[in-house]
Amino acid sequence: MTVTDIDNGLMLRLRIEALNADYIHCIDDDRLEEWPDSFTEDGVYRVTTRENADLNLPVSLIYCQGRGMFHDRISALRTANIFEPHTYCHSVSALQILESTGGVHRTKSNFLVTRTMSEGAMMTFACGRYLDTIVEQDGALKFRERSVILESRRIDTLLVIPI
Amino acid sequence: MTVTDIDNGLMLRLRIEALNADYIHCIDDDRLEEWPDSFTEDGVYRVTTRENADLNLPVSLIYCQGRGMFHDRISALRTANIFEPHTYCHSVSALQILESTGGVHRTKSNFLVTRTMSEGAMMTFACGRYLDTIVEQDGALKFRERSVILESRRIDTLLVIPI
Amino acid sequence: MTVTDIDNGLMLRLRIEALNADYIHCIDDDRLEEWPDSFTEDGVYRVTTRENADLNLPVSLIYCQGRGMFHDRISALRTANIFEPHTYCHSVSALQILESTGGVHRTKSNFLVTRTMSEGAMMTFACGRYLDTIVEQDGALKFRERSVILESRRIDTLLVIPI
Amino acid sequence: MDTLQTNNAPEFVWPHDDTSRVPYRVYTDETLYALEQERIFRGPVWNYLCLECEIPNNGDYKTTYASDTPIIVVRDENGDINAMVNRCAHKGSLVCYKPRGNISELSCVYHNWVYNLRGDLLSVAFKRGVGGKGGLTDEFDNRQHGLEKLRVERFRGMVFGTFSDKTEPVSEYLGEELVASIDRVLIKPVKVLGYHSQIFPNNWKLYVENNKDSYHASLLHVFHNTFGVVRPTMGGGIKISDSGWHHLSYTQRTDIADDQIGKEKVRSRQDQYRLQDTRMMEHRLELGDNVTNSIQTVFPTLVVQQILNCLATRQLIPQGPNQSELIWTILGFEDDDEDMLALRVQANNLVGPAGFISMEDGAVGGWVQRTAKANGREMTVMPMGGRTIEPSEGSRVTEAAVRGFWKGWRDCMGI
Amino acid sequence: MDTLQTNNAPEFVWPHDDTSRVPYRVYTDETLYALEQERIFRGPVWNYLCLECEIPNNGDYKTTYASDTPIIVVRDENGDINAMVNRCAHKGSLVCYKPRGNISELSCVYHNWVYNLRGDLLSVAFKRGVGGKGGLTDEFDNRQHGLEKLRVERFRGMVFGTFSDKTEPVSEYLGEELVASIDRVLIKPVKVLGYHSQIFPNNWKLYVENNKDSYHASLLHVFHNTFGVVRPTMGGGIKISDSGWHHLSYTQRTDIADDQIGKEKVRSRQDQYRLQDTRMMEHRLELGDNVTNSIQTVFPTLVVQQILNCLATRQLIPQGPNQSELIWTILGFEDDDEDMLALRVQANNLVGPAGFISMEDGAVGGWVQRTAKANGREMTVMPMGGRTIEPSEGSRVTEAAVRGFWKGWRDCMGI
Amino acid sequence: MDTLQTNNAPEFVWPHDDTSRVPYRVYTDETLYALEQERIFRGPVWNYLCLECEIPNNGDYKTTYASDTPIIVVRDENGDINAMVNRCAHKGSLVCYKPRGNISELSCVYHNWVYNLRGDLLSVAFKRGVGGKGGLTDEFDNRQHGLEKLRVERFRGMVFGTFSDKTEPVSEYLGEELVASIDRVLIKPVKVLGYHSQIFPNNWKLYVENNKDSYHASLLHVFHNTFGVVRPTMGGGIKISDSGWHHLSYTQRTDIADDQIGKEKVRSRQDQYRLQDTRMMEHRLELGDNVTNSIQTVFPTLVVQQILNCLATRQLIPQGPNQSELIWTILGFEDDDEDMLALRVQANNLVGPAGFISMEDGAVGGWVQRTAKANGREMTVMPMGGRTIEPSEGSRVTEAAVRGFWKGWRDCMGI
Ligand code: FES
Ligand code: FES
Ligand code: FES
Ligand SMILES: [Fe+3]
Ligand SMILES: [Fe+3]
Ligand SMILES: [Fe+3]
Repeated sequence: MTVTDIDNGLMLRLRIEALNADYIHCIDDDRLEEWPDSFTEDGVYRVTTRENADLNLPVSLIYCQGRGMFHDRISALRTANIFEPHTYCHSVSALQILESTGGVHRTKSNFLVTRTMSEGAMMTFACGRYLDTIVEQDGALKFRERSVILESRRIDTLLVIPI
Repeated sequence: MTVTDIDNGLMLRLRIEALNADYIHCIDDDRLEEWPDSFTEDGVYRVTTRENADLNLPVSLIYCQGRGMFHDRISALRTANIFEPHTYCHSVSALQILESTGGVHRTKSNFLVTRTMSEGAMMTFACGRYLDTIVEQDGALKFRERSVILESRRIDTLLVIPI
Repeated sequence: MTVTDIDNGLMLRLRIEALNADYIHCIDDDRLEEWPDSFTEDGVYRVTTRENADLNLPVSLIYCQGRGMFHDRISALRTANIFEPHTYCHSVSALQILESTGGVHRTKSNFLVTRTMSEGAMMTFACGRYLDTIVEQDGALKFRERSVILESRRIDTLLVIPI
Repeated sequence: MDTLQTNNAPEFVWPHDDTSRVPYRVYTDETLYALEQERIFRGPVWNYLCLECEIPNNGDYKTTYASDTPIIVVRDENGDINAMVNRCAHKGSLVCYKPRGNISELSCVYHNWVYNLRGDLLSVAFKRGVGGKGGLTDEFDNRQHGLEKLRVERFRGMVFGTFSDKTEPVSEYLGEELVASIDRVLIKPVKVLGYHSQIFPNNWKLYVENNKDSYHASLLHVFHNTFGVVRPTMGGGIKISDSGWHHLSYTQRTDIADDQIGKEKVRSRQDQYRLQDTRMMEHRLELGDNVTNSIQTVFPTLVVQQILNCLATRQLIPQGPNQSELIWTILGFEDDDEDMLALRVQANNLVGPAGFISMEDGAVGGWVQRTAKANGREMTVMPMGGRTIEPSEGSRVTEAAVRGFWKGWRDCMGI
Repeated sequence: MDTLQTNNAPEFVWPHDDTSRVPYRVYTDETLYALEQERIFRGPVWNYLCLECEIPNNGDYKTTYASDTPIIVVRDENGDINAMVNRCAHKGSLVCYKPRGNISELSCVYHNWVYNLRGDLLSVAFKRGVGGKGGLTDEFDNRQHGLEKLRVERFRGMVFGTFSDKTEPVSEYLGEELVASIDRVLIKPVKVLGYHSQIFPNNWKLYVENNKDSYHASLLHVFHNTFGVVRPTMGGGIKISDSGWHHLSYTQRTDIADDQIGKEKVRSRQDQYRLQDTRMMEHRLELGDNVTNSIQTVFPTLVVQQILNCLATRQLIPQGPNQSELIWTILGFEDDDEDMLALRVQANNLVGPAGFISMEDGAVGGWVQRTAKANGREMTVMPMGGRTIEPSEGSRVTEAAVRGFWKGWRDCMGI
Repeated sequence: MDTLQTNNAPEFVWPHDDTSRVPYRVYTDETLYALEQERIFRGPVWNYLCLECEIPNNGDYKTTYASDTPIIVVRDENGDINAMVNRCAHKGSLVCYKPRGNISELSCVYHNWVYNLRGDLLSVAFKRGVGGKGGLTDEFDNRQHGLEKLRVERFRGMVFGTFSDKTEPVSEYLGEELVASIDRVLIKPVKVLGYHSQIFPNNWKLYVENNKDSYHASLLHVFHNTFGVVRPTMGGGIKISDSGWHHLSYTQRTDIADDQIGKEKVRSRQDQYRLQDTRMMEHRLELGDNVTNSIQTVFPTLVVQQILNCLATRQLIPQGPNQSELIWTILGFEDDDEDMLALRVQANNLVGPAGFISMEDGAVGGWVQRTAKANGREMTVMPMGGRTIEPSEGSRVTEAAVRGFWKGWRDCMGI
């Protein structure tokens, strides 16, 4: 591996960290309508638990495949579903690039979501791993798949804002 | 945008992450007398809440403008104010470079502060965003302005150590 | 300091972040048998508290010196010790490179560990600093010493999985 | 007189002549909660424990709870399923501290007392002491020191346990209509497709009422009403067991014309609201009828659910007066093909903690709990469909099943 | 006999012949807390709810609390301000689950019952059922099922609510001196400049005592004493309403000579301590006098504050015996110019959760709560200024106002 | 009749004729916990406070707790060690809010009342008021307003405090055997090598029982049994003070042959299990005998520990019925050389929150607490070694010391 290869690998780290940052702030800033744009047209987003993953159980808490379903998650949140207003604050770290070939990058990172209710109550709402497949698209990076693996199977009250 | 531009942008990420790391450890290590040095002479530091920011309300929890007020915050903490000893442990992540022109960089990142009291009680004390204006000064980066936007309006007991 | 020096320093940041990511995921993924590989053969791992560190007290919660003791920590956890199953989710951030000479790097970063019990109870289990001495070894980075300084002296129930 | 009686009934008298009004105090009172442990969960009820298919092999076990009481369900060497309290008879350690596993005997780590898979004490470590010193005296009789056992019954692949000798067989307990309705849903051998858990910041009874509350479904849930899963104008109705304890509420695709209702504007009917991708609303009629939604509730804390092709059991675990945990076990049939599995994966976006339909039931419970603190003497009112506990054919606009739940609560609590 | 009476007075007798001693138990006892809900916050007191300027337009609402009771304050279509308990009359859901908004009616999401902005029940969803089945019986009378209403009074731009018919009008409740003193501070129309909240790990009464405790101000707070905001040697005094329930403590720039005090060394007087930037200590005399500090307390849980140019209301919300939340509403005058606004932004470094002065009041409450657990029978002592509840002109070195608070507490609690 | 009596004994009668059975209720009951505060920790017991070497210089202080009661231990200007409740006699603020320090007087930040290092009130701020107004009346007598004092005794470098006049001197309290055994461990002046704290999610008595439970050591802890620190076949035994309150359990390297035991298979004996690095199992015989393990328990909440070369005091702090904190103070001798220090650093991998041996005692307590909730009327059984409270030479396979603890508990509680 040449120095340049290393550099490129390291540069890729930075670009993926930037992608994660964009992803997270669009959620935490409540710009949810932009959330689908981090994914490819046919992208997959699922939220499941470590328990289900370990037991190879197929059903997720959230499963979106394709722009339509991403859009529907947000439109339902905006117009159909009832819940107490709250916001997320994401921490993300420990980015690991598992594989990177032909412009397809398989990566893993850890997240921690602190939820704040409108009256001010804060709690650690979720933590776990992002397992991602990221692809190059017109010079930008997009998620072809993001699997959110929650450490705990317990969800406090409900899950409506994507993680 | 050339590869070099990209690289420069990515290099800037790293320099800002280093700046954030220096900022945080000076607080978490209780080297608070060095805290003002992360700012320009006429720098601004304010701590407010997401609620106040959303409602465009001007009053902050902490407002420092210029070295004198930074110094006074620390001298009061050291000699005047009464509170139970405690320390912070910051997590910072999701750095986003919003704009970068002419050596002035507008950035955003997320923080999470865990507070530990001298007897050992730990809690998630605060989380939210850093909204920063960073400038080049003699080859180093300094905060011209750091706005701390707390997710929750609730402060447990009191806020005395800067975030 | 030339631009290249800067770049090299920044590149080092990225390599150390990658090292931290590998370290953390091997723990969080429960691949603990690989944990010793992040250290040099004669590496040192210790977990102590900020209180003990501030008072210069020598005894740690965990003290491993040399591969044998690293191995024993894991074999005991796997076969000897009794505890309720749980997992960690690490956040790591604020990497600071304190010194870097002759391929020996002294660094500091912050961590936050969220513990999840098998029934789903989550808590902030620990937070604090990593104080590391990292060396180059056949083109890779290894910990010659990792000192984990816990902010709180309080450990909930027990500490068995390394931090 | 039991000197350890912690649960002496509080000076609490039901404030109303029927169960159409409920005092808020029942949702927050510590003493009532302690009494519920004794008179409901350790009383004459069947507690849902797990599914047979979760412990398929001899030696397989799973831990669960009957509210505060930790329980082991285990399949013994004869293939029988036994349940016992997960508390060592010696000094009370959890015997099984892992959620599932396969074992040949139950051995407690604290002092190595060993039980068989029926809960009988097999051996006490060092019972003869050391060098003739210490150990047990002759008066000690293993037979008096087994794990506390539950009476177990299997029903349609589900495993139930009770602490009382008086509890009648499950099928009698449920009554004909519930049996028939559960048969309809669990028509074939099932397999587990996933688990979820939801922590409700509210008393368990608020969630149970929500399940029995056929009135709310089309009013709270936009997805129910707007996309025609449960609509007031759709056919169906509710049935209630003779005891009043259990109920089922079902909805059919057949529309019953009713202008007056068509006219009534409610938030939950948003005709202009559309999905871009309707795959998750797809419904394969797999149960031989056109029922879109069939909710079976079994007193005290079980729900057997069919919503379109979303099948599940929901086990509620009360955890103190102010919290409860809901365990969702998402089901499919053993013989599901790939397409059916894919359809269920899609459809399950509707249920669970993030379900477009079910998430809202998570929200309201906590809101009631918050107001319940305000003045425990005031009462809820349940006037829909009168004050009685009657089934209702063709309409779900009644609170009869909720009133039935409160009858069951009073029957058990003796209040 | 109310069978739901949860709040029967505990076997608690005031242990002293006056209120110069208080048993620590009052800060930790669950039963006393429940009784406070009933006899104080839902009793003959005025609860501060919000400011008129926070709901300027018809339809504007804001949610708040009277301790544990959630409340809606709303401006109706006539511009009148009404307050009601934020609990649906049906099954008790929160009616408003967002902190603020603008609405034309109050509609509950759970079953779509709808109320007008006065809290009267307008409609019940599906009240005629479906196809003649279900729905309400004729006995149901909307008028008996409105939201629980509070009696509301506006005073100097503040909105107060009470649950009792007996509470006298606000101005009588406050008494002449408090009215005059509040007039002085709220001299012009105000606007909100910011909100803060502080969670105290202590009983609400400890914070109220702190506010009434004119003795501590110059002893705990270095900024008060060192920079001459509140100094024992400065003029002023305290006034107490005839009821003893309310008080005001004020300080003037005029120094009253007093060698003896000049000599007394206290930690809080650090003459060598200097600020590098004194902008935040600047004081524009905007209220027509030279009063640097004027604290008005209204029983039970309101403070109206002037500290230099920092104006605020502080609303305390008891949240169980061991926690309370303080809501700071930072004020300016509608006609503030840019400079005045800038000055207030600077000055507010002195108050709020991070205020150089006020932060310390946050610290001490938790410390007392921790020691209160130790032995609930022991008592605090308040000997300063004797044992009576008398105003004191020229000196704030008295605990009379705190003793007055305890009189109010005993008046309400009947203890 | 004390009208503030919060702690009136609950209607609780010991359900058994001896202490070989304990009802689970004692681990969860709030009322019993409150009673323990009064009758045990503020009763006729010696509470361990700290070590003399932690406050070596005049003016050095350290804060600690006797369960819920915060305490200051301070060395005064004469070198005497005094202890007082860390609660200001005025309004109850913590007087010392930092864990350690050096002071010449105790001054409370809230209102600047000042006490000497014996706890006597020296001065009240502004006691003459201002300009003759306010301040104290003549009836106020400083001597009646000091800090609450504990009676202090030093023993072998440890500092103990009691609230009762009746508590006999420490050496009598302990009895000859405990004195001798503590002498053996604290044979020379010690120094602190480190502090740890462990939060147990369980009642304090479960951890105390664990310490007295000589039966579990070789059964729960693989490291004890497999590596021959504590093995049933090793010599030693247990001793119990005449009062039954205190005990010591010790193990010697000498093997006592016993085939029967050799044969008994237990999980904790894993002969195939090996360490790659055995440095931490090294044992320097520094106490003049071949004892590998000697655990001294002092009623109610102190352990003095020798495990190989790991010396420590363990102070347990009950924090409500469902939580307790264990403070480990890891010790060495003042005259330790470099090698000895290095050895202790290695050896301490065995103890503390992450100790290969001790971590497991952290796990089991929480498990019992969880099952204790299930049915408070049921009882643990302690049949090993009969039902009496007798020492046992040559065998640790007895629960006599645990039964002795319960005798002590009943003696104090009057139950
Ligand atoms: S507690 Fe189970 S063997 Fe002792
Ligand atoms: S609870 Fe409000 S309408 Fe039913
Ligand atoms: S509380 Fe200590 S001086 Fe007032
Ligand atoms: Fe529902
Ligand atoms: Fe104050
Ligand atoms: Fe042990």
